[in-house]
Amino acid sequence: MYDVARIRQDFPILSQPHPSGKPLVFLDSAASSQKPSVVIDAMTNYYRTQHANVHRGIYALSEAATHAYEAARDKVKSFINAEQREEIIFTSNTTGSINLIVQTWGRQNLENGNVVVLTAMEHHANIVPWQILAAEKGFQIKYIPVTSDYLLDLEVFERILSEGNVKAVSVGHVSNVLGTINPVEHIIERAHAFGAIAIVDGAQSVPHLPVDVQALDVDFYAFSGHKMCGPTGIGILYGKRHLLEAMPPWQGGGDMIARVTLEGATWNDLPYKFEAGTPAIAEAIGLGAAVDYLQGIGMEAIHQHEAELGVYARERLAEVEGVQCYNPAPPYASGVATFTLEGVHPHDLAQILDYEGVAVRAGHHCAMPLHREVLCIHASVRASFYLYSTREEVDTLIACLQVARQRFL
Amino acid sequence: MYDVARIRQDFPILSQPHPSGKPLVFLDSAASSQKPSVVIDAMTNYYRTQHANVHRGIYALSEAATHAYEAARDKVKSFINAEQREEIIFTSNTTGSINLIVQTWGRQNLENGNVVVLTAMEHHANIVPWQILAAEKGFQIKYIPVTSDYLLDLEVFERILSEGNVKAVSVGHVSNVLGTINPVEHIIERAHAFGAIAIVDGAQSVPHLPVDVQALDVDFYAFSGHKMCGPTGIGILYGKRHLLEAMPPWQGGGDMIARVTLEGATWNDLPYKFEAGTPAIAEAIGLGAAVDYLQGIGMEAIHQHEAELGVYARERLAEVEGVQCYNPAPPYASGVATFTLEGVHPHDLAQILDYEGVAVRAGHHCAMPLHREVLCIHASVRASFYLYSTREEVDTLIACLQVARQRFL
Amino acid sequence: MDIYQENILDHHRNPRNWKLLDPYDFHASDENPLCGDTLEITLRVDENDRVVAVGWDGHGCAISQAAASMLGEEIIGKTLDEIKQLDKDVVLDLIGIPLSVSRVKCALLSLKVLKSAVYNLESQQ
Amino acid sequence: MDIYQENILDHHRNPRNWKLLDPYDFHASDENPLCGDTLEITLRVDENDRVVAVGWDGHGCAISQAAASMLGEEIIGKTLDEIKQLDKDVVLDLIGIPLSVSRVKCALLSLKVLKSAVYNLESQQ
Ligand SMILES: Cc1ncc(COP(=O)(O)O)c(C=O)c1O
Ligand SMILES: Cc1ncc(COP(=O)(O)O)c(C=O)c1O
Repeated sequence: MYDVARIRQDFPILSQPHPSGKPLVFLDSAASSQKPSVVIDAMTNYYRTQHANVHRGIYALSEAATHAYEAARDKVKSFINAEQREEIIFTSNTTGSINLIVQTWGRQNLENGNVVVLTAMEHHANIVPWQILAAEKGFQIKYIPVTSDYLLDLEVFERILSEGNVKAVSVGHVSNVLGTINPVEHIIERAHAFGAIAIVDGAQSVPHLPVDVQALDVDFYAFSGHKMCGPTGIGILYGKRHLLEAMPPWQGGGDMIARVTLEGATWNDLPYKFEAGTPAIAEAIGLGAAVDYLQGIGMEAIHQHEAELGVYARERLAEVEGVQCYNPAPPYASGVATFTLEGVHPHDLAQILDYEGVAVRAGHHCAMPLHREVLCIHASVRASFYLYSTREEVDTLIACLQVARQRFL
Repeated sequence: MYDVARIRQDFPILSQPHPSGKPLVFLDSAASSQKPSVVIDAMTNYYRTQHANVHRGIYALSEAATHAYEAARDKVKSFINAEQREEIIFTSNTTGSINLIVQTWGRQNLENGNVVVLTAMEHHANIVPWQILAAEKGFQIKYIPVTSDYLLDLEVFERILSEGNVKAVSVGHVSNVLGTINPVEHIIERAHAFGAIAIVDGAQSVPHLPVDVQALDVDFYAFSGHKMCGPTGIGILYGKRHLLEAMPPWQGGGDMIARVTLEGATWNDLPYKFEAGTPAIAEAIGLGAAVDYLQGIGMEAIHQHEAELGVYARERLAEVEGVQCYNPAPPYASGVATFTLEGVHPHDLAQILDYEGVAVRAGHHCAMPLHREVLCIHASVRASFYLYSTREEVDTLIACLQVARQRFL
Repeated sequence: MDIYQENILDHHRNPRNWKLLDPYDFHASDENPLCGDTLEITLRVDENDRVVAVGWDGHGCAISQAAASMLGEEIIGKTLDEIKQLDKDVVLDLIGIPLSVSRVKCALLSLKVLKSAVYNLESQQ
Repeated sequence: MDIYQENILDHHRNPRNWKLLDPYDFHASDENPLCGDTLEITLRVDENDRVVAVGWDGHGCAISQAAASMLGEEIIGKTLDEIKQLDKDVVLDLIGIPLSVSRVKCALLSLKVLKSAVYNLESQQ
């Protein structure tokens, strides 16, 4: 049995009073999740008893730190079922992971005449890095459109592929606005059939669903620690070994070299080739604790819980006059409800909800093209659920929406 | 009065037992410093009571997080006396800060025929990024040599400048191996006189000395949180506003844009243009606490304390037969003693010292060119001091060295 | 404190001068790209450069729209020079309730557009 | 546990076979660039491909040098095929004391060079 009350006790912030005096109803986990005590304590404990710089320190403290840091890599490897630990690279966040791919694989492999396929529902992190390189290299970006059901238009995708010259397809596994769970397995298979590599932005999937990079046969997979109960300051890039081996390094500095002379340098082995400088040691350790914690509960159970809450929330939202939701139907839906309320601007709505202790996100959620060019709105309100979210919190949200409507109309 | 006993109580790890059962003598702060409770607690407290994603969250928690994050920027600004908060950019570490400069300013401004001046005592973080870009752009790197006194050869620097085409001079403020405090004020002034910009790697200076970027008139200044009592996972880049304004962004993604369409994007204002994605929020807050802590003690007092320990350590080392030190004389010396012991390989020495609870670093300290091409050794042992280091720790080091000598000879 | 006081909501529900002037002497429009709030302002002045009529149009949150409505009323009778002197506190005082950092930008959009208009900065948009 | 047991220090102080052979049948050299340890190995074999003499030279920490000395003694009398089968546990067993991760590389340099020699990988260096 999924015991949400017990899970909530693991998260100190959930029992903190909100400034309004009301209980905190935190419905913005898609932006960044809260942290369980085990994660906070792992980092605190590290700093209090174990901190030293990692790698090549020949003393007990440094070896303990190195061991803990590398153990976190092994945990992440198992969590997403990567084949080898060398395929797990620690970065600063999902954004950093995608920029790494674009600036190394992309800079090495893309040129004028090539096509990179993205989607119209991407987060800016999976659009802007490509646009920056495209401006320099002259390759073309094509976007898979979004249907009126909030799904990717796979027929257009097929047409784009058949038009030729596609070198990479990069898609979000789960949309951070619509909550759409995209058919990435199919997309990867089609990309490969046309000789393109497949990159998946997993920022909204790894925290919420079981992910198996080998089963997906994905080439690169990017995600963030802070959205999956882990700390800020750390991201992850999974890459297939043969691709990572062939790529030039991105950042230069300590730890990523084998040898440096005044004339030039040679590179260290994977994964270190891509980890220049002192890494986010405490953050990796916190992330490892987060992985253990999530695995203890079970990703399938978490997904189930959130999907149910999503269904319930959208049902209840439909009862509120003037609400329009922007989410697909199951099985493509996840634990996200995104909506507008007629006559009340999303920013005002978020502010009024906050007075009641309800934290939701309002704005374009770093997906301006989706809002302006697909949904034809400037902003929306998003309530996003996580393993600690409850039906009662959905009820509070709905009650507060009714109050807000009254006040504004 | 500088009360080192009281300061030591602020650092939980210093009262932890070492695996050997002996007290921990931590002499590797140049690699990464230990953390006072105030820093650890600031982050723990943040995660337990205040965490949410920053920027544009219209609810109390997100605003509190944003406020705390931005307050850290203000603290760093005052700490190094920057003129404007927009000039302080948070990165992942010193390495990230230097790569940022190279990949934005460098990529935009350097071409075949140009010269970038580095020094033979640089850390790999201030060599390899330049070499990577030089291989692509064809500009030339020239190195200021190191004299037999372990100082920069300023005559050769002047000759390099007068040979022309110098576009940038990038030097370490304090060498992480030699401890040499370089005359960066003079170097910056000369660089400017020849129309070059001046970049300083402050990884080993900001934690240990008062630094005033306006007085230095430096164009870019890079340093790391983890070496200055702050957390891992955060670095700082100071840049003069007019230079930062003229630079293209580095990483693309959320927060760094003003507007994104499917066709292209425009950039956010400083400093956000250079902070793509969810930032290292907890880490910035920890860094802010570290700045407060260091300022409470006083950077001049810290520098004095360390310099005295350095002098004492080198005096005592001179008593040990077979020891050779690689450090300059005062006033160029800082709280670092780097040496070799004849007949005992640095790695073996570090290991034996560890059995006695003494943590020192052995190796090339990410400065292979300095070791191989200047000092003509493969590795050295480095004892580095910080605000919590004591004379008794120096005495323990010396006693252990004597033991090690006996065992090996 | 709740910023949706009755006066804010009133200006939001019944915005004053919410119609662009035609003809006009001064004009500007701008957008806060991050939140999508838009604002367009037109002014008519007399022979002493004193504002005799204001008309505006826009879309956005209650704060940005109420601020535009209040500011529009406030500047009628002021000279262009006086408008150039206005600083953000004027708007914040009109709102009357402390705003959080993330909402201050909403409130100040109208002042930004107004200044663009009187400085004739139209072409920069 | 202290890895500088008497046998390690003895091999370090008095390395066995610490002289390159000339002529030799097999040869390789390598370096651990991170720590600067270097090692060069020469072998002579009989008509059955059995090692009859080992000679090596190198510089580095006590672990890497003692490991080379011990491994050199160990392989005399072994066939090339047997040497190809050796895995890292052979060296770690010779050392006899658990090594920390950062020192395992030191210990294994000699095995790496030995394998390069018998596989004739010289040209890859
Ligand atoms: C002089 C110098 N520069 C740069 C660095 C790199 O710092 P980080 O590893 O934090 O990026 C260091 C730290 O080792 C250093 O001592
Ligand atoms: C789908 C998606 N991609 C990328 C990101 C960027 O993640 P980060 O800000 O951690 O780099 C996010 C988070 O906002 C996201 O939801």
